[in-house]
Amino acid sequence: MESELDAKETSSSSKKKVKGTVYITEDRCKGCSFCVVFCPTGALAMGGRLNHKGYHLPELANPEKCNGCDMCGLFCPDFAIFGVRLKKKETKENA
Amino acid sequence: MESELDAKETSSSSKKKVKGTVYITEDRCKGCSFCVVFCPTGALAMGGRLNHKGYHLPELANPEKCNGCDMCGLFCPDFAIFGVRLKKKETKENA
Amino acid sequence: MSGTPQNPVEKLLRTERMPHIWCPGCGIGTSVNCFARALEQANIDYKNLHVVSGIGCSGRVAGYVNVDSFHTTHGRAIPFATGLAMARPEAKVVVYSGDGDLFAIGGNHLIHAARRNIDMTVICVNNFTYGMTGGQVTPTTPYSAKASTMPYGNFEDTFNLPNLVDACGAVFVARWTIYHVRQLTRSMTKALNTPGFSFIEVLSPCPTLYQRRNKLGDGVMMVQYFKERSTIENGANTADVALGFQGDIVVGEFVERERPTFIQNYNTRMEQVLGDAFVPYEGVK
Amino acid sequence: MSGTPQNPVEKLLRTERMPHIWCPGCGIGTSVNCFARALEQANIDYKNLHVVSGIGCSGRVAGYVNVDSFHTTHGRAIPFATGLAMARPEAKVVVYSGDGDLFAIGGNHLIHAARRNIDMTVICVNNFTYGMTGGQVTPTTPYSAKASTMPYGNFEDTFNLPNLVDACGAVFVARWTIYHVRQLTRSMTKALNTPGFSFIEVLSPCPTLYQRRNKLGDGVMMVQYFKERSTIENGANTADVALGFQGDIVVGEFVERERPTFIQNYNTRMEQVLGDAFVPYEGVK
Amino acid sequence: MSKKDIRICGLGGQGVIMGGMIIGKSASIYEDRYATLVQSFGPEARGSECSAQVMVSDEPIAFPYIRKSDVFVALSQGAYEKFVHELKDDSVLVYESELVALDDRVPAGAKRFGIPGTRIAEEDIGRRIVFNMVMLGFLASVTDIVELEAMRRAVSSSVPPGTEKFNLEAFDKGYAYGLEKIAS
Amino acid sequence: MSKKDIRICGLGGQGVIMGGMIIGKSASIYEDRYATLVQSFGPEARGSECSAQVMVSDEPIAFPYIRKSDVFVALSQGAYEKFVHELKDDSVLVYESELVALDDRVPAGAKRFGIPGTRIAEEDIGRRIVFNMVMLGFLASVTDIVELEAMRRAVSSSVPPGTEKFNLEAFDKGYAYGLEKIAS
Amino acid sequence: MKADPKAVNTGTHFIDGNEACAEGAIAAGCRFVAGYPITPSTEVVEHISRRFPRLGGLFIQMEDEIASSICFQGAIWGGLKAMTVTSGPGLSLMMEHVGLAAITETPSVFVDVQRAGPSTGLPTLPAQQDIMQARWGSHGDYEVIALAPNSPQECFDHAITAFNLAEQYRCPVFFMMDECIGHMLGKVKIPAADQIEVVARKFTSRPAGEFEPFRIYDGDQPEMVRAGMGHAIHTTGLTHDERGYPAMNPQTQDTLIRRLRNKILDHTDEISIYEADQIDGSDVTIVAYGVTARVAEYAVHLARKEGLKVGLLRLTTLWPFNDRLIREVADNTKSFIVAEMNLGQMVHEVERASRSKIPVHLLDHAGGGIIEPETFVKKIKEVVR
Amino acid sequence: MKADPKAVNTGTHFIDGNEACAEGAIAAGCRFVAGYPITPSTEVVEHISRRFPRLGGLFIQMEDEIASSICFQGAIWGGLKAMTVTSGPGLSLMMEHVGLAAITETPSVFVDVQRAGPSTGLPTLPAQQDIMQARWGSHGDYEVIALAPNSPQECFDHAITAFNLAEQYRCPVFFMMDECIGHMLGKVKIPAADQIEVVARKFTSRPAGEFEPFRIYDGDQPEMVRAGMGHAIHTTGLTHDERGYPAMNPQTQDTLIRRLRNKILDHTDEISIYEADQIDGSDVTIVAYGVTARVAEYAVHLARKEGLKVGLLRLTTLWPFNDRLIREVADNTKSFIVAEMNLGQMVHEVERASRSKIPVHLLDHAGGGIIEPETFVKKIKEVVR
Ligand SMILES: Cc1ncc(C[n+]2csc(CCOP(=O)(O)OP(=O)(O)O)c2C)c(N)n1
Ligand SMILES: Cc1ncc(C[n+]2csc(CCOP(=O)(O)OP(=O)(O)O)c2C)c(N)n1
Ligand code: SF4
Ligand code: SF4
Ligand code: SF4
Ligand code: SF4
Ligand code: SF4
Ligand code: SF4
Ligand SMILES: [Mg+2]
Ligand SMILES: [Mg+2]
Repeated sequence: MESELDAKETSSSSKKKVKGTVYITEDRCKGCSFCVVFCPTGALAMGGRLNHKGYHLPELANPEKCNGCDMCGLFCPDFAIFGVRLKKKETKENA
Repeated sequence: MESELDAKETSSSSKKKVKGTVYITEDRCKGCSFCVVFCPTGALAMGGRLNHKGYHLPELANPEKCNGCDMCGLFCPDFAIFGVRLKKKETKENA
Repeated sequence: MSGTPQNPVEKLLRTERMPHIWCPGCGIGTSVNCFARALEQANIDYKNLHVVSGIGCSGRVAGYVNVDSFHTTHGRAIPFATGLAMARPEAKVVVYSGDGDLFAIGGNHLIHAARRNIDMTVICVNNFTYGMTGGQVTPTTPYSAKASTMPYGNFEDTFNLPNLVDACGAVFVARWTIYHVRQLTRSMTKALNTPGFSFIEVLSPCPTLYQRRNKLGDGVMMVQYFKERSTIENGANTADVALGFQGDIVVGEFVERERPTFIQNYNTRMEQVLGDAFVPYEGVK
Repeated sequence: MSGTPQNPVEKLLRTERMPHIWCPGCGIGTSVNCFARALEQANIDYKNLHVVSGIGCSGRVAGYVNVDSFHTTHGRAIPFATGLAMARPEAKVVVYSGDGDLFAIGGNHLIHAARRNIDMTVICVNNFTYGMTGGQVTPTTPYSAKASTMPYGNFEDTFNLPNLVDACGAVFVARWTIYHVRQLTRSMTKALNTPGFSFIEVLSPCPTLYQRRNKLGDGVMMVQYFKERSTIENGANTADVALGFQGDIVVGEFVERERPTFIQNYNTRMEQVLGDAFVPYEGVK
Repeated sequence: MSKKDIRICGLGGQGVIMGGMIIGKSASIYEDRYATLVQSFGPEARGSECSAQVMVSDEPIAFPYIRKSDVFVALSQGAYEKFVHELKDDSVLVYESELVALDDRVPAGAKRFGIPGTRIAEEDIGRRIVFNMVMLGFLASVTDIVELEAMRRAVSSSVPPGTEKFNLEAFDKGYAYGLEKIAS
Repeated sequence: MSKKDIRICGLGGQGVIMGGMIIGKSASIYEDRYATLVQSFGPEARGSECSAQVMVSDEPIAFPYIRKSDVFVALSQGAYEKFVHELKDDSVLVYESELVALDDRVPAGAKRFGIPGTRIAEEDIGRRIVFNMVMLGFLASVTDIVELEAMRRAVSSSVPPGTEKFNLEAFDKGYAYGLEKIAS
Repeated sequence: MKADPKAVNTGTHFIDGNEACAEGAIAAGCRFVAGYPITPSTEVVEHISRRFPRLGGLFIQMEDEIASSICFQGAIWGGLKAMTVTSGPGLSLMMEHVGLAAITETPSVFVDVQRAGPSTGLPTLPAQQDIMQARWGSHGDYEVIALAPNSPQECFDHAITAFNLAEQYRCPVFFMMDECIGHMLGKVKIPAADQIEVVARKFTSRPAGEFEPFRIYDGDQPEMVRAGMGHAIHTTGLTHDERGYPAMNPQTQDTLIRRLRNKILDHTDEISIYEADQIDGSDVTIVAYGVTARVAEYAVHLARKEGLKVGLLRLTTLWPFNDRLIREVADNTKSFIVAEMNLGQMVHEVERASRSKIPVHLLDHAGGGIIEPETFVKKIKEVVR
Repeated sequence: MKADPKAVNTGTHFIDGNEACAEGAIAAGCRFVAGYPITPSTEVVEHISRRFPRLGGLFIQMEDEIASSICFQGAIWGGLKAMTVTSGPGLSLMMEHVGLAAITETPSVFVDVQRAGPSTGLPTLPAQQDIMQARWGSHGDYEVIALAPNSPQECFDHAITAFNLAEQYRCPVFFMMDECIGHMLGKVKIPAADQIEVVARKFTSRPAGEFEPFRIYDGDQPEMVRAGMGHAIHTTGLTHDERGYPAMNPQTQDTLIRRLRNKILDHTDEISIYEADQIDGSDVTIVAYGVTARVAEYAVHLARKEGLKVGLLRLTTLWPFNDRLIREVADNTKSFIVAEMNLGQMVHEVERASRSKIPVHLLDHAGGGIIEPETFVKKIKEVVR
């Protein structure tokens, strides 16, 4: 079963075409991939890079898909990632 | 409200005209009068006699009314009284 | 006198300890009468009947019944009884104690024993107060009633005992008052014959403390109140049977459900997983 | 970097203590995210927010939130929080702890705080096990699941947490899984804004112990199970929301009721009885 | 130094402790002397024997337990049986004359004052509950433990507000009965 | 008296304790000598550093804590950093060559034996989990702590029933790698 | 600081020790009590429950003693002065939280009105059997303060002392009454509020961010703080550093545990309250506390009348045990009789502290009643011979 | 009686102290365990929960330690041999039921695997800080037996001893492991069942009606009985007479409490297990127990290599404390060093019992790790000088 809210979130983003990006605190990440799996737009992917503890890090594999909904931030058990909406035309400096 | 069982007991006894009597262990009685008040036939009354602890004792004031239902025995918190049915024609020796 | 008939409760009593310490008009003894009759009706072999109490006036029951009986610590009758029931699966273990003992300090053990469906019958004498220590408030003291630690009237809400025990899965839940001696006896009989965790709440007068402080008269007056304001509603939804100060009382047998007992669950599961390697649990042999 | 936006959870964290000790894929941290967002939404002044935990992995939450926070003893977060709430009626007191802490050893305090309607929000991270001590059985471990002290699979029945808390009178009762981050956040917000005893059960993965022992995969797999088998049923009868091993899960906001809080009850009653002689209770002044 | 050791004993419900408390209050509050009170009960909540040991003195009292009593107030036969041995030749024995039957264990020199306190309370005041006040008044008249006025003030300040009048009335009845007794 | 003090240290999940246990078992059960094992962990349930102190001796061992190690098995860089100081001039250092980089803190006289154990486990056996068996086999070949046969029996009796084969396979791979190393 | 005049029941009273203890606590500023009824202590909380609604205080009867013994600590960290009250069986249940109070340095008062044990024992009858339990009953190493009053007046006076010591030393303070003292009525003079010295809680004035709740800035104790002051404090029962954060290593343990011990033991002399009477040159000195000290006083009086040279050392402070005092007394008397209503508890300390310079005799009692003065005198004669 | 061959894991093992303790309990006939998980003791019950289903035993994980500590007593009165297992915080919660076991003379084994406290302290790290708690932690007067094993082998051997002593003396027996010993693996030889002496419970053979469960018929202990034998027994935590009925008066109290004490203290010598090594003529004798005794052994070995005359007294039985032994050792050595992983607990007893004949030094440790052998040697040198 899909939960109600979840569905809503996805559709709303697709309607409005909001843009967003994520910030990652790499040393906190433990590579659980919650962010990747539960990103409603599929913007993230687990990357090949490891952090200092040897955990695989997620990366914004499809930046154009990210709507800044912060589901990744809500899901991340390690407070290592979060998403933000970008103001129109804004570009992200530190991907 | 009257409870169901209670009513039944009383009526059954009146139908069959069963006879009964009570036994009292006087030194245990604390004179609470549960037996008197909750005897369904009104056979008992608090008497004038006191036991060694100074408590008033119940007595079988209306022996003819007693049907031996043992409600007094069930109610007595001090295990000081109980009722028994008398076999037909039986008389009670130690009232 | 060999010809003299015997009070059925007599056989159950440690008669050398009579008279007991309970006050005139206290209802605890009345419940014991019902218990004695229920034992007869349920055909319980006294040798295999064990009574466990905590501390309190009601907790003194264990000291007056002439069976293997254990007066434990305040609130801990149930875990003691759990161990005893584990050692003696063929015995009937009865926990006889007060509202404070079972639901204040002992609340956790009660809900867990119910959850585990330990094979025991819990008889809770609810006199709305801590009798033994002089009439303090309990989780069952009705709103506004006075208690020695609630001199201006109780402002806490109460537990609805049947509902709480029901929520934990007890297989049999009943409530009676000591006015309902016959019904109480019948429910006790049923509980004794029901494997698993059964629970009976018995509303009982405490003339010396609860009633005196609340100007509710003597034992008889309380039982009369029980009589007048009780309605029997077998199968009532336990959520609806909460009590108020001198208000209406719903009594009856509220819950009957079937669940394997703790030991049955254990044996079934281990048998399943371990097969022949498992030595079925039988307690003391 | 002044321009970099901040994760809303950051403000709540004792960042100098990061990374935390929780395992990869453990859900406790996820619930803390929701909690941080709920605090924003409920407009809680951090100065008046106090977090109390017992002992356990979940019990470590108190150590990571940058507010007045108290890591107490195993099972006793609620009575500590009760005292704290009494001293600080204007504060919001949150108890954040695990299923074992709150419902095994701490069960009695929980049911009594609910009964008294102490003004606190209890967040129970239910990972079906004792994480901190290595994966023993808890009162929430589903039937047949393995645990270190249930090597052949659990044979005990569980508590239905929402039902138990409901039976004790909690004013707000909800259950979500950590898949339901938005809904959980919303329920937390509601709980924080509801005076009285509110309770939220959060089902959460414990990949290291519960899942490993039961071959249930990693954190993601558990959350995926939560996603697939959950149905939202706000207002569901709590008696119907019991959980089985990897079975269907009913989530939602089950109970909302109005009851005066403990302190309200106290002030009302004393005012009534003592009139002007009563000095209304305000905690620390 | 004037020191009096007083034993009051009877059944629960007779107001034994309250009686002792009023004596103690009289001395320590209204006469600014010293007093102690030690109480004991049986295990029953009700109906068990109940005893108060009161000491009144001009000086602080180290040891509050009675070895021999100067005054013994016996309110039940059981009480009498239990503590008659504490009496000395110069003790005063005060007793409820309808509840206690004396025998030859009372030392010859001891003074004895009996009063049907229960009946007086019931018949003259109409309240069994003031029995202890009757006894106190009686005690005040036949002994000199504390001043009459101190005792009356202690009664007033010890009973529930609104009941001062009939309690004092009972006290005075007992006092009067005592004066008569002494006179006779 | 022949006594060997062995430190094994690595990260949780590398099978450190199990490794130590197999050595201890080999000595105490299959050689009827003596062994002790003391373990320590960080506060985290997972991913923290994990160390085993193993002692093997012909006689009972009073004090099971290592002051200087005869053999140090370093399975992570952190482990190496933490315990390299325990090495003596005649110690043996066994290390996971792809996880640990040595430096000049290793005493000149100490023997060093590196093996890419993780890769061997993954590539040759296809199971990362047998990493510790590879290391044990390697250890067995480059040291003489316990007899080879005792160690192999301890492996068999320590792993879950049904997994003996590939565990021993891994062990033997490590052993063979060690023989090569020594030969070279 | 002085007591609050609105709360102090100034005047002369004839009350029992339990009520006097409650009044003392109120005078000391206690405004929160969490308790659970148990004979013979219940009158303390009963009295509190009558008084508090008029004083802005709150009594809560918790579900058990475990809850009580941590609930009041919650209130203390919320900023209130608070206590819990119990007797033996309840005290046993509180043991885990004595350790919590010790390690979190919570200024906490535990009132124990002692009855005879072990277990349920004799619930209505006296003993002094919880003395060692107060010192050693919780797991781990820690120190406590314990006082034993010996009259209703002292129940009032030293209840205040107990609260004051708790604030000064930030540790569990036991107020060890016994059933005799708790239930004995006596004259109690309650002074005017401005005559009552109360130690106010020393809340830090350091700003948030510059304050660590378990750091010593000056003096021997860290500064206190309460929830809601904006410091985002953290307390834990785990071994912790000066910020209060868990630091799970032997070094932190060593620093913390030794500090917790020394902050009390270094002040044994200041904490120690006792009365010494005619000890110098005595043939025997009685050591006693609580009700037994009253009996001792009487027995000593009887013995002296017979010409015996008997000294009396009454201990009000039981813990920390004053080794120095005992050693000094041992230099000035010929023997000790330690009298206690137990089978020998404090006598172990007297034996240890006196270093066997002189014989130490025990006059014990299994509980359920006082030591009779006659027994006492007999023992004195035996020892003096 | 001999152990049950079906249950004994005869052979040579390399296991930790916790597992060895579990195996010892099983060999001793324990078939019921009620426990609650707590580090570092949990492996004991984990092992039990794996083993019992094959042995007809039952492990129940109770809701807390309070429940565990009385549940197993219920099982014992039902006729089983049983134990409970915990660590410091749990032990604190069990205190009320230690007193119950003492007064009801329940043959009960409490296993405590010690970690560093107070309070939550250092849950995974060792200490020996519960020594005095085991003796004094419950209210009231009572005596206990306590053993401290110092190796996995002793965990096996003395778990059996603990059960045997419980049956012989019908009192609470504490099995005081420490985290080091509990988690240390070592060689454990488990003998054949017929080599293991097990004290069977001495059930009365007296017929119902002629048996009083707390009367001494012969020997020092009343005869045991179990529920279901038809005796209609009664037990209570109240002071009771020989029938087990409450008798609330000082006389009964005196008889009961003194008997409960003496039945143990009169047998101190039999209960006392210790090892004395090269004490006579030594300059200093180390007193140690548990893991510290292992460290001591090593330190003594180092010190002797340097030519120092050092004796070693290892106590396995901690309670009842063997005063006589200490006095005798004091006659044959010049000084004591008591080494323990606490800030000084047993040292009080050594000071007291040695009657200051010779100096008593303390080598303490706040917990969280062992005393380093180097520190030990340094201390020895300091003392010997
Ligand atoms: C640990 C502990 N705490 C408190 C007590 C004191 N105590 C004895 S009985 C009792 C209350 C009993 O109340 P309840 O169970 O309702 O029984 P009742 O006397 O009303 O029948 C209390 C608080 C105790 N004995 N032990
Ligand atoms: C009195 C006491 N008993 C036992 C423990 C050991 N203990 C610590 S945490 C814990 C269980 C925690 O389980 P839960 O509350 O579910 O938290 P989780 O770790 O699963 O988040 C236990 C039993 C303790 N610290 N104190
Ligand atoms: S903010 Fe996070 S969850 Fe949302 S779309 Fe971007 S990457 Fe996905
Ligand atoms: S959810 Fe967090 S911890 Fe997990 S992979 Fe993503 S960033 Fe890393
Ligand atoms: S047996 Fe008792 S209750 Fe029944 S009728 Fe006779 S007197 Fe009444
Ligand atoms: S019910 Fe029993 S105790 Fe009460 S008056 Fe009747 S016989 Fe006496
Ligand atoms: S105090 Fe109340 S409950 Fe106790 S015996 Fe008396 S009436 Fe019954
Ligand atoms: S053990 Fe389980 S609950 Fe604890 S941190 Fe790890 S995953 Fe989370
Ligand atoms: Mg009650
Ligand atoms: Mg959990």
